[in-house]
Amino acid sequence: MRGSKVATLRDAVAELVHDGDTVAIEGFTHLICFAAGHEIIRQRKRDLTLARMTPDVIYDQMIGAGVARKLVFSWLGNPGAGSLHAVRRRVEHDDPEPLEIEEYSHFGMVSRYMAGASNLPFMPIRSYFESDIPKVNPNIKPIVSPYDGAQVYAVPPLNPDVTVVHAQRADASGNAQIWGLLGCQKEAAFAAERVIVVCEEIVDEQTIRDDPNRTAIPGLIVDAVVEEPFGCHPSFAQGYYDRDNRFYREWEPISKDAVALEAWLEEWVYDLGSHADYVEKFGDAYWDALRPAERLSGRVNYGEYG
Amino acid sequence: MRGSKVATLRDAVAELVHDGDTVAIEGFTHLICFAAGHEIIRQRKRDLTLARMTPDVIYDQMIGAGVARKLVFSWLGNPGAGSLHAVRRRVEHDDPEPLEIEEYSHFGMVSRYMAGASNLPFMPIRSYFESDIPKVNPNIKPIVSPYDGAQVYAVPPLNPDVTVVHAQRADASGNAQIWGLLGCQKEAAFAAERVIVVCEEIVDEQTIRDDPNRTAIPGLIVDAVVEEPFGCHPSFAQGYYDRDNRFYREWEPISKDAVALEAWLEEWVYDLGSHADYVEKFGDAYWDALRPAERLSGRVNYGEYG
Amino acid sequence: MSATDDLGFSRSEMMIVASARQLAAQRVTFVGIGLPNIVCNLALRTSNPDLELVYESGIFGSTPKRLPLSIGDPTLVTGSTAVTSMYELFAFYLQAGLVDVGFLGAAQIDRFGNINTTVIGDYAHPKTRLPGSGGACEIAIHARKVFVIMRQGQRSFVEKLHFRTSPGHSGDPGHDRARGWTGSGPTSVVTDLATYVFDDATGEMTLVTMHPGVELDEVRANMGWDPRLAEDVGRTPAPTEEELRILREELDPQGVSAR
Amino acid sequence: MSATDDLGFSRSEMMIVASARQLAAQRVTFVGIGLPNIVCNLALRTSNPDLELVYESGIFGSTPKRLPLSIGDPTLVTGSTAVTSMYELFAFYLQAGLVDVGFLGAAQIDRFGNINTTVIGDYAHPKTRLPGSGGACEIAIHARKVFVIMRQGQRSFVEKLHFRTSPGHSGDPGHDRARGWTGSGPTSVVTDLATYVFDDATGEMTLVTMHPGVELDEVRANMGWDPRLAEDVGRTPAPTEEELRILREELDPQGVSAR
Repeated sequence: MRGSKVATLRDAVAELVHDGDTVAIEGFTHLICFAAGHEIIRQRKRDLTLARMTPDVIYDQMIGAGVARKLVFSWLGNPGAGSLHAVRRRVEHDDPEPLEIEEYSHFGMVSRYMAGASNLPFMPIRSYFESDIPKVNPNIKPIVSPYDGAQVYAVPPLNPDVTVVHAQRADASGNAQIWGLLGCQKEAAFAAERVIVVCEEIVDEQTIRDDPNRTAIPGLIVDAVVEEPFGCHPSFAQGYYDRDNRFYREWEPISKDAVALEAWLEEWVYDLGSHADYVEKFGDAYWDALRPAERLSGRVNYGEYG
Repeated sequence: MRGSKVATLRDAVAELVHDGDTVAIEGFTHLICFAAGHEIIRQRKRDLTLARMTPDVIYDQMIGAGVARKLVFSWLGNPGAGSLHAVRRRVEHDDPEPLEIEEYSHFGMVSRYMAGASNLPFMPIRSYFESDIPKVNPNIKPIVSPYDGAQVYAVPPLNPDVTVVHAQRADASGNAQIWGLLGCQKEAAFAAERVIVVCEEIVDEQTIRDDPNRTAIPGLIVDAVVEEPFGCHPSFAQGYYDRDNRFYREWEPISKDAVALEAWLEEWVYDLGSHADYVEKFGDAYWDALRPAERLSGRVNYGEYG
Repeated sequence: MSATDDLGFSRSEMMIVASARQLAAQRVTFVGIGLPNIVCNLALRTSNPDLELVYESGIFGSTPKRLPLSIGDPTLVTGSTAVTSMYELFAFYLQAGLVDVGFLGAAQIDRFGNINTTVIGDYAHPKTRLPGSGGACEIAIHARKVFVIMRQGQRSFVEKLHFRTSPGHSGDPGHDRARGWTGSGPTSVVTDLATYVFDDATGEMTLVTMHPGVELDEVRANMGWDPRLAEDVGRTPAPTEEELRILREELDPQGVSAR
Repeated sequence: MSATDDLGFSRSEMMIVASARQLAAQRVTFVGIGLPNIVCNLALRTSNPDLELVYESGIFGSTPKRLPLSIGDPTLVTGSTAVTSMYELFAFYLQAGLVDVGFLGAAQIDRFGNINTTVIGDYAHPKTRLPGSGGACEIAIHARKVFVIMRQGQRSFVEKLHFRTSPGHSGDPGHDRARGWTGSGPTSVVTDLATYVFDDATGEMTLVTMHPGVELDEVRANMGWDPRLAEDVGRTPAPTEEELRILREELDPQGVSAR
């Protein structure tokens, strides 16, 4: 594990993401790795099962591009901006082809990752009572407490073949540090067979060791580490760049129009060789406008012992 | 919640710890709040059920002082130094009186706190297979997965009446920040009916806000905040003072001898009015010797937005 | 936007203001996406400065410098008092009963406050695929009080839901009490026309006040059943100048909410 | 300490050295309290510099400046690569099968590697109350390999345990495979007299090597059953000067381990 796992996104996706895999690119509004989604589109992966609590624009793009046969999720929308029309075309009109869906609540999805990360056969959850959700998802099963006899529900473990986690920084062996919104990144990573860590910056090991409590993902479970600045755009990386709300709003009309969506994919994914090209295409001024002023955390004293 | 919850340890224990309560003073070797244990002894609380993964010297002192009728635990010893003889006298010889015990493994105890914190009727756990532990603890029950039919075990929620958490720092409304070993402090606090946060330093709210990801316990669940420097001794507070290994070793002969133990309690607890007296009695030189050199963490940029 | 109509405020503004006032006596509020986000930030500046907002993204003690478009906005994180993982948010806070008020919106609601945010039409072949539950099903079950905020009409206030995403009252209060949930189910509904509470004896939605300029026939014309009426149906107090100023100038300069 | 006997090293030192050598080919090791702590730190400095230590207190990538007396020593935290909560340690790492080697000590062990660390005598009225499981029961079930390190004698190597804290082999390998645990059960036992492995066909503890100066009659005299013998029982290679120097000077200057 002491060896370097640094790779290009192209190589990491080519080697670790296979047609037919279950793939989770997680991140609750924060740290959604669009760069990995675009690379998966660019490499024309197929028949993927995509898992995310909130599919967001990233999965609208991927599903619009035809990489997926199934979607596992808990909230389907473009937060504050609209809907995910590429996904809806497939669900509502089988256009251009059907999309299988498996639907939970937020807590159900997070609990599935928890069970997966913990190697538990199920997680109990107090939800779904008198809801129709279990009627359309037989994977949500009633279970009775051996103590008070109360009936709760169980959800099964979710173990992606590959989880992509975006972090602000990581070292070459994959120790990744995250601050700001935590989502279910850690649980999704531990639940996965293979883990790709994409980060804004690859830092030296000492930077990680200077604050071990900040480490969310240990190199132990990481297969590849990729440095991809602005890799979350239009999502954000706390302290590095803002959420591009305009992009999210502008996605609404593009998403509504299959032709416009295909044109967007051509221009911003297929015609580009890498995320670096995408960053260059927007131009420095664009990124400068998204960069926040500095607001540093405090420091804490770990102490030098012995 | 915006109001101050700052209190003296005497008042916090007097108001929040009642005879017969289930009390958890948690902390895995790190941040064990001996000051709270001593105050409970000093106030001669009785018939407590004490819960801790590792009872440690703190519960040997409390049980030796007669505050408890029952112990819930997973590892009974004086780490690296010996045994907990006051506890053993009661378990092995009912001397001076019987002590009821309820025993789990480490994972079982942590899972009980998790269930308690999560308001779940039980937590599933892959443990206890072919072990005699469930035979002597009927609260550990087999449960079958509704998916693969695998039999695992369930443990019930543990919801202390009071949990005492020691933190390096907290603000007046109880937002507490911890670094170094995390143990199951957070789970034990969320599982409790009432929470006492004891800290090395009460800091202004801005210090907390400068690093929200560092906050382990939100003021929302905290009833009292107490500033008690060196409140963990002979346990330690990362960055503030070292573990007093000599004290742990010297406890072995004291613990073995009921008379010596009573004399120790007289001198170090009953004859003192507060933990401040205890700190003064050791003297500055003693604490200086335990204080580590400074080793500061790095800073991270949260960014100034909007 | 219709903020220029003769009343001097739009019905959406009335809806937001009326909802914000209901937070006056509340403490810990779970903030989801959209309107509740604006409502809670208005309440913080008017009816309840001590309101504790728990964002569904896992943020506590936030003092946002701008009105966040999404609940995951970075401005909510910087300077907040705590950030938590999604598992802990849903397990330690919501499921554990620490949330006093949860907000729900709905595409469809029935007279007992059951809510559909999943599909219009058949689930397998929906006419309209909606977002689904998100955290709504958990909020409905665990938040001690549930405030519903939504526009009302024949298509949204329905006799029969196409899908029950989040449970409300059953119509049998005895059954409801026996469920033993942390939450007591839907407490109030605020729409662009009126405000409602749920009757203790029957669990049925009950008209309490109508907004300025709204009469009973319009309310009736915009729901799929004949509404139960409070003994004396009152009038929702119009938004104050201050409420409108804060809403328009500080919280929603684009007038998104006022449409 | 008996490090001054004619062999130039004590049997405890031999036990620690022999155990450390077994870590040569291993990767992720779960470090508990006591001897394993010394064994793993010796292995890091001799047989396996790339060994990854996961401390039972929840610390990763630790590079301690001094030998920690307890696994919760602050010197292990400062400069480590990660710290985790106890729940995540046991759920995400151990239960999830990320740990290659776990160490167990024992007050009693039987011929199939079942272990007692709970009581001597009757559970309800024990002659000696021992620490109990701690993480041992989970280590026994989930660590891919389990290395046992303990002194042997008539009271510790017994035909029948007084209490089974941590499960070993059942004596029926078919049953053991069917259990479907992450771990494959006890792999080796290293004592102050000898080293053992567990026979694949029977799951029974099998004598592999005897330490310098130890003969078979002494081994037999210090266990409660007649031991199964490997085809050719060998001799444990004596500690090297370097192994002893590191152990005595760097890891255990007080000679705690050598008693």
